[in-house]
Amino acid sequence: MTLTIWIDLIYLLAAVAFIVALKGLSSPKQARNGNLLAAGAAIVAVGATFFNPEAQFSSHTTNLILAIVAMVLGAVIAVPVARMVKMTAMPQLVAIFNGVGGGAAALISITVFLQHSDSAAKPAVYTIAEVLLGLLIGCVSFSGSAIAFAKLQELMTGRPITYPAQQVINGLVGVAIVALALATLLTGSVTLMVITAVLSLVLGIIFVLPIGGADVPVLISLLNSFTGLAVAASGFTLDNNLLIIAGTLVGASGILLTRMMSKAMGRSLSNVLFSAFGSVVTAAGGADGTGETRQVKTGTPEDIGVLLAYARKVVIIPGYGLAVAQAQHTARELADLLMERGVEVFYAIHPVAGRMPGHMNVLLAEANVPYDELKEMDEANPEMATADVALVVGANDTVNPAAKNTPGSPIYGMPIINADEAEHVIFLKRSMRPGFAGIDNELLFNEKTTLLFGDAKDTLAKLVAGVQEA
Amino acid sequence: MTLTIWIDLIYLLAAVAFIVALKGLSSPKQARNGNLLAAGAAIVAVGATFFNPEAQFSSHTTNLILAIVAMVLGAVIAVPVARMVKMTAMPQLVAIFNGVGGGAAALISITVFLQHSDSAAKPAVYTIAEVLLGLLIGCVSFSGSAIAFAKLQELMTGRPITYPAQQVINGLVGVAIVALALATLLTGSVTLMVITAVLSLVLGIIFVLPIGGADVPVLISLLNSFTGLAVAASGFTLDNNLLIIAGTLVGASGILLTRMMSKAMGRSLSNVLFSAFGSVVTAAGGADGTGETRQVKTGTPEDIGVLLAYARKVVIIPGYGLAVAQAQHTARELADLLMERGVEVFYAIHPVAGRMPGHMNVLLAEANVPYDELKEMDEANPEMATADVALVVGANDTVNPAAKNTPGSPIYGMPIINADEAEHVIFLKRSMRPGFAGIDNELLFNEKTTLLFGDAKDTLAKLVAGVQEA
Amino acid sequence: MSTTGILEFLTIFILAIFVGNEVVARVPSILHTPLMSGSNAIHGIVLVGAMIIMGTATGTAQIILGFFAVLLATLNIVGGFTVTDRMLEMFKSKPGDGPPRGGSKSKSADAEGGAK
Amino acid sequence: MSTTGILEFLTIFILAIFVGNEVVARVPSILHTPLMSGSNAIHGIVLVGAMIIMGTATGTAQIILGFFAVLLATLNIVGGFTVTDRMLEMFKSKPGDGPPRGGSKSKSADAEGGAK
Ligand SMILES: NC(=O)c1ccc[n+]([C@@H]2O[C@H](COP(=O)([O-])OP(=O)(O)OC[C@H]3O[C@@H](n4cnc5c(N)ncnc54)[C@H](OP(=O)(O)O)[C@@H]3O)[C@@H](O)[C@H]2O)c1
Ligand SMILES: NC(=O)c1ccc[n+]([C@@H]2O[C@H](COP(=O)([O-])OP(=O)(O)OC[C@H]3O[C@@H](n4cnc5c(N)ncnc54)[C@H](OP(=O)(O)O)[C@@H]3O)[C@@H](O)[C@H]2O)c1
Repeated sequence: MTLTIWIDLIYLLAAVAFIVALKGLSSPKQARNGNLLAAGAAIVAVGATFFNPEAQFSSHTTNLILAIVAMVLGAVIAVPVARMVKMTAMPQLVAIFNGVGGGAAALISITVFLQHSDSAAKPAVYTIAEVLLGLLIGCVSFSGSAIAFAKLQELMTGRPITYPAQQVINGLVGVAIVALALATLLTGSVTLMVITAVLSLVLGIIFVLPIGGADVPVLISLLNSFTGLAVAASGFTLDNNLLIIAGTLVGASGILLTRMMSKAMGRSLSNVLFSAFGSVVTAAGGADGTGETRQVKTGTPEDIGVLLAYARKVVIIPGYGLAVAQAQHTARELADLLMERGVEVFYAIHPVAGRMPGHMNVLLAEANVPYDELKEMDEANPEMATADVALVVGANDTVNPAAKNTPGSPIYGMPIINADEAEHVIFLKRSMRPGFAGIDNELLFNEKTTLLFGDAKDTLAKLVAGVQEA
Repeated sequence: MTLTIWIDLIYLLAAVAFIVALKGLSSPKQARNGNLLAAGAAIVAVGATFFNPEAQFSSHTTNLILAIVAMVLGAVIAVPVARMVKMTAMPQLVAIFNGVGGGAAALISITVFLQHSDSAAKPAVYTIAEVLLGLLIGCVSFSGSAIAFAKLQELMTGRPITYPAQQVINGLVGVAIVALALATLLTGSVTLMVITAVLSLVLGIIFVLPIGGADVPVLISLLNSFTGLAVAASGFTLDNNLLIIAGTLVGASGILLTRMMSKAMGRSLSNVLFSAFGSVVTAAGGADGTGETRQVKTGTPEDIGVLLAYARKVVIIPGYGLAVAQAQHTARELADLLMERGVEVFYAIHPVAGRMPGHMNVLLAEANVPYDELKEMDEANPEMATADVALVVGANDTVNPAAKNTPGSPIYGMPIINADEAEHVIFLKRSMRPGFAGIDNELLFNEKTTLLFGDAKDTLAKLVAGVQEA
Repeated sequence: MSTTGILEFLTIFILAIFVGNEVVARVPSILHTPLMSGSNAIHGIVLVGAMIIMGTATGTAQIILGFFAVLLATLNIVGGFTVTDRMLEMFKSKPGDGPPRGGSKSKSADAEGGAK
Repeated sequence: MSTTGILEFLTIFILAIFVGNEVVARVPSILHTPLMSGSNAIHGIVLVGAMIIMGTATGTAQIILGFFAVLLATLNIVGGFTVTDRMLEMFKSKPGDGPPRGGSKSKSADAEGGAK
């Protein structure tokens, strides 16, 4: 009894630590400490659980050993993967770690369900309802994250997969799940429970299919929030305040975060989830970019180097291509070189440049670019008109004026970085292919614009040389 | 049992409503709705309590009748007082309503204590600890608020009342209370409990005595937070989630609010509470202001009217005197008149002008001054240098350059409105007496400055006439 | 169960601290006073506690204490909400909409008359 | 008591919603991804639940389920915190302090050499 109190107190402290950590994670200065605090709290809470009388480890030595084996195995897999994966692969990594969390919650629900159906005493209705809720959400999160992972890892196409009456079918599956869950609730049948679980897995898949690769990070955030709710449901099932608080925290903050993310892309959450955004692409832009006949202007690294070297103000606009090319260090080198020559240089960061929010900040921070050289879009835009050169490195949609001028365009209404206001625009990209939204960019054909084709890392290195020679 | 669940659900909803209401109260647009929501929730919760099985009203009709009598009596007293009291008397009104709340919490604690000492079963230690905590905090809040009321209502001097070794004595009383509370906890003696209560009342009084009248609003905010904690303690005592949540909300937000208030005055909370701020006054400034021999410049309403009428930009800086004179409507009239003539006019609002935070905003809003004519200090200050006239209406400390120039001064470090940067400064006040901090204002003797003595409402009306004639 | 009960209450208490802190973290100084007054009214919900005490009171002493607890709590809650509403009544986003204030008008008329 | 228990849990749940919402309300977009990743790690605390399930599991089916629950939850919590830390490692307030990146330096030397 006394031990239970102590363990519960430890859980409560861990919950408080999680709140404080989440607060920390929301502020640039405290973010890392916040994460470490949460990790520390998690270790303490997990450690305490070995002594939790509820877990009955003292009388179930085999179970204890198996638990330790599973934990060691998990850690041995997770740490190297998390440490070694490339920065550009972060989103899919988060997806997969999120999915397994949902899976764990679902497995907990299944086990508790089996325990209840084994025992003679009939549990209260709401107990089973909580179990089913955890099962359902956990399964959706698990399979949804798996598909999200496959899309980002390019194990399958990143394009939205659509078929006729898609939303209707998805809706029907949802209704079927609710009906089955109710039937399970009333009958307590294990078979029905398994069918519900399987259908929930299916729902997770078909829910994610129509979402385009570029929107997947928003989706992952939503699934993250789902897993949080599934964990909270597990907490209700197990009468565990720590799981309730931690799960709910993530669930509530995750939904808010998801909305902020889609807002940063100039779209509503329902638009992201249900509009199969990007499916028009195949028809319109064409993935090969060979259909293009209009004239564009290209330049040599030497010409552009001179232009940069004698500019007063250069704005570097990084995008997804910078990440793909891992060109952040070379970009920094170019910027440093220009600054040495007295050129005013800053980076204009669009909130959804790259493939996950904050992607550019992470990359540029990795390259040790000082904070004060980074300007958020709102801060950068008023300065664009006075810039001599806008150097667009592997960005496309985030500088596409169609967002301002073309009401029919799928990105219409999204705020962009006004590269077109600068006196000269330089594009570093490999081809005429469009960006992730799959639409043409009028700015490429603008007379202000000069293109330099090639992998961003190479072309930037050439520009470094060009500036040095200038 | 089922009834209990419903009642508890209603309480939970009320608690949620309180949170939402508090959120609303923190945003200018939602503030009034927030308050109405909280009031509605309170009515529903109180109504539900009549049916709460815990309250046993169904079997105790006399108690029910007496409760209703007390409630009607309370409402009959509270509504007219709250409706009719002058705007300037708001702070003391809040103080008294806060104090009675603390008193109620204390009375609840006493009654529960008596019930426990009547019953045979010995309650858990923490139960009594909760009771004593509620008693202690409630008593401090009650008597402290009473003294705060007396100070603001000028039933006693607003000056800090100090005596040698004051903080030491207060500390000793505090220690004695803790010791007595522990003794009460161990013995369960009613006598000891009563002594603890009385000493707590004494502590509330001596805690407030050294705090000067101008600092009392901050103090009230702190006592408000105390009452919240006392109510939370009552909630623990009665196992009532609604009281716990509502009380804690107020307790936690109140402490934050208190710190923000003292920060707005450029001082730390401990400085406000323990420095007997303003006690130097009697020695330095002198309350009668007759000791002044230096020359000041006074003007006629006609002269100043011309100055105002032909200015390009006039900044009105209202202060406590505007509130005392109830001159907000006349000030608005003058402003409107000047604007009709094409003069640019705005009000520069210092965060602690007046006697409670936001005091000026409330008054000017009452006079229907549009929001966009009000500028907060930070927004107003950069404009002061380009103003032709700074019209200081009943303000003093909040424009006193000593806060910037005189390191020894008690207000040194407080941000002020830089009236001294304007080309002309007009002071409307009744005499050479200082403001609430009780220190001289060098700006009165500045050669830019013209004084117009008299009640602010009268002098403003004269200026209106002066402008019309100009 | 009563010992786990206290932990649940403690949890609620701690969460409420966070909520209370966060919710007012961004209040502009113009609303300091209404917020203080409004939260003052909210803790008037101690009336619910006072009513429970009053209902279960036995013996003269307890009944008198309970009566005053209800009375004081009612003063707090009724007075608190009323005074807060009165303060907030004055914050109108479009001041032009309100009816012109009679007092101020007549007063200004006086002033003008006197001066001209 | 179990019915009042559920109300307590509900209360905790609702309060946690408010806390979760308020706490991230002001997150700058630069931290969206680390925040998502960090909160992903936090829900990995489901490991505690998985351990309890594992400890009380009886019969092969339950033990297998419990084993995988613990395994998956461990992946979530360990991987989540590690990857978040790696992301945040890169946010240094004074980038000049860090040791220069070998990779970038040598690469730039190559580029220079090649061009000149
Ligand atoms: N950040 C987020 O959270 C997030 C989330 C979901 C969706 N999105 C979406 O992602 C898009 C981001 O916009 P963005 O401007 O950053 O990128 P983008 O519009 O996707 O354009 C990226 C460009 O980089 C070029 N590129 C690719 N690899 C390259 C390499 N190795 N070297 C040089 N160039 C390379 C590509 O052209 P080539 O193939 O011709 O080289 C492409 O045009 C937006 O549509 C946004 O809505 C972002
Ligand atoms: N707002 C808050 O929350 C708060 C809280 C606590 C303390 N305080 C303190 O209160 C002070 C507020 O500064 P303040 O500049 O607003 O006021 P102040 O410094 O107190 O000055 C008020 C001035 O108004 C004049 N006055 C009084 N009645 C008048 C009338 N009927 N007509 C014309 N003038 C009249 C007084 O001079 P005469 O007597 O010569 O007329 C006095 O000099 C600060 O020291 C602040 O720290 C404010």
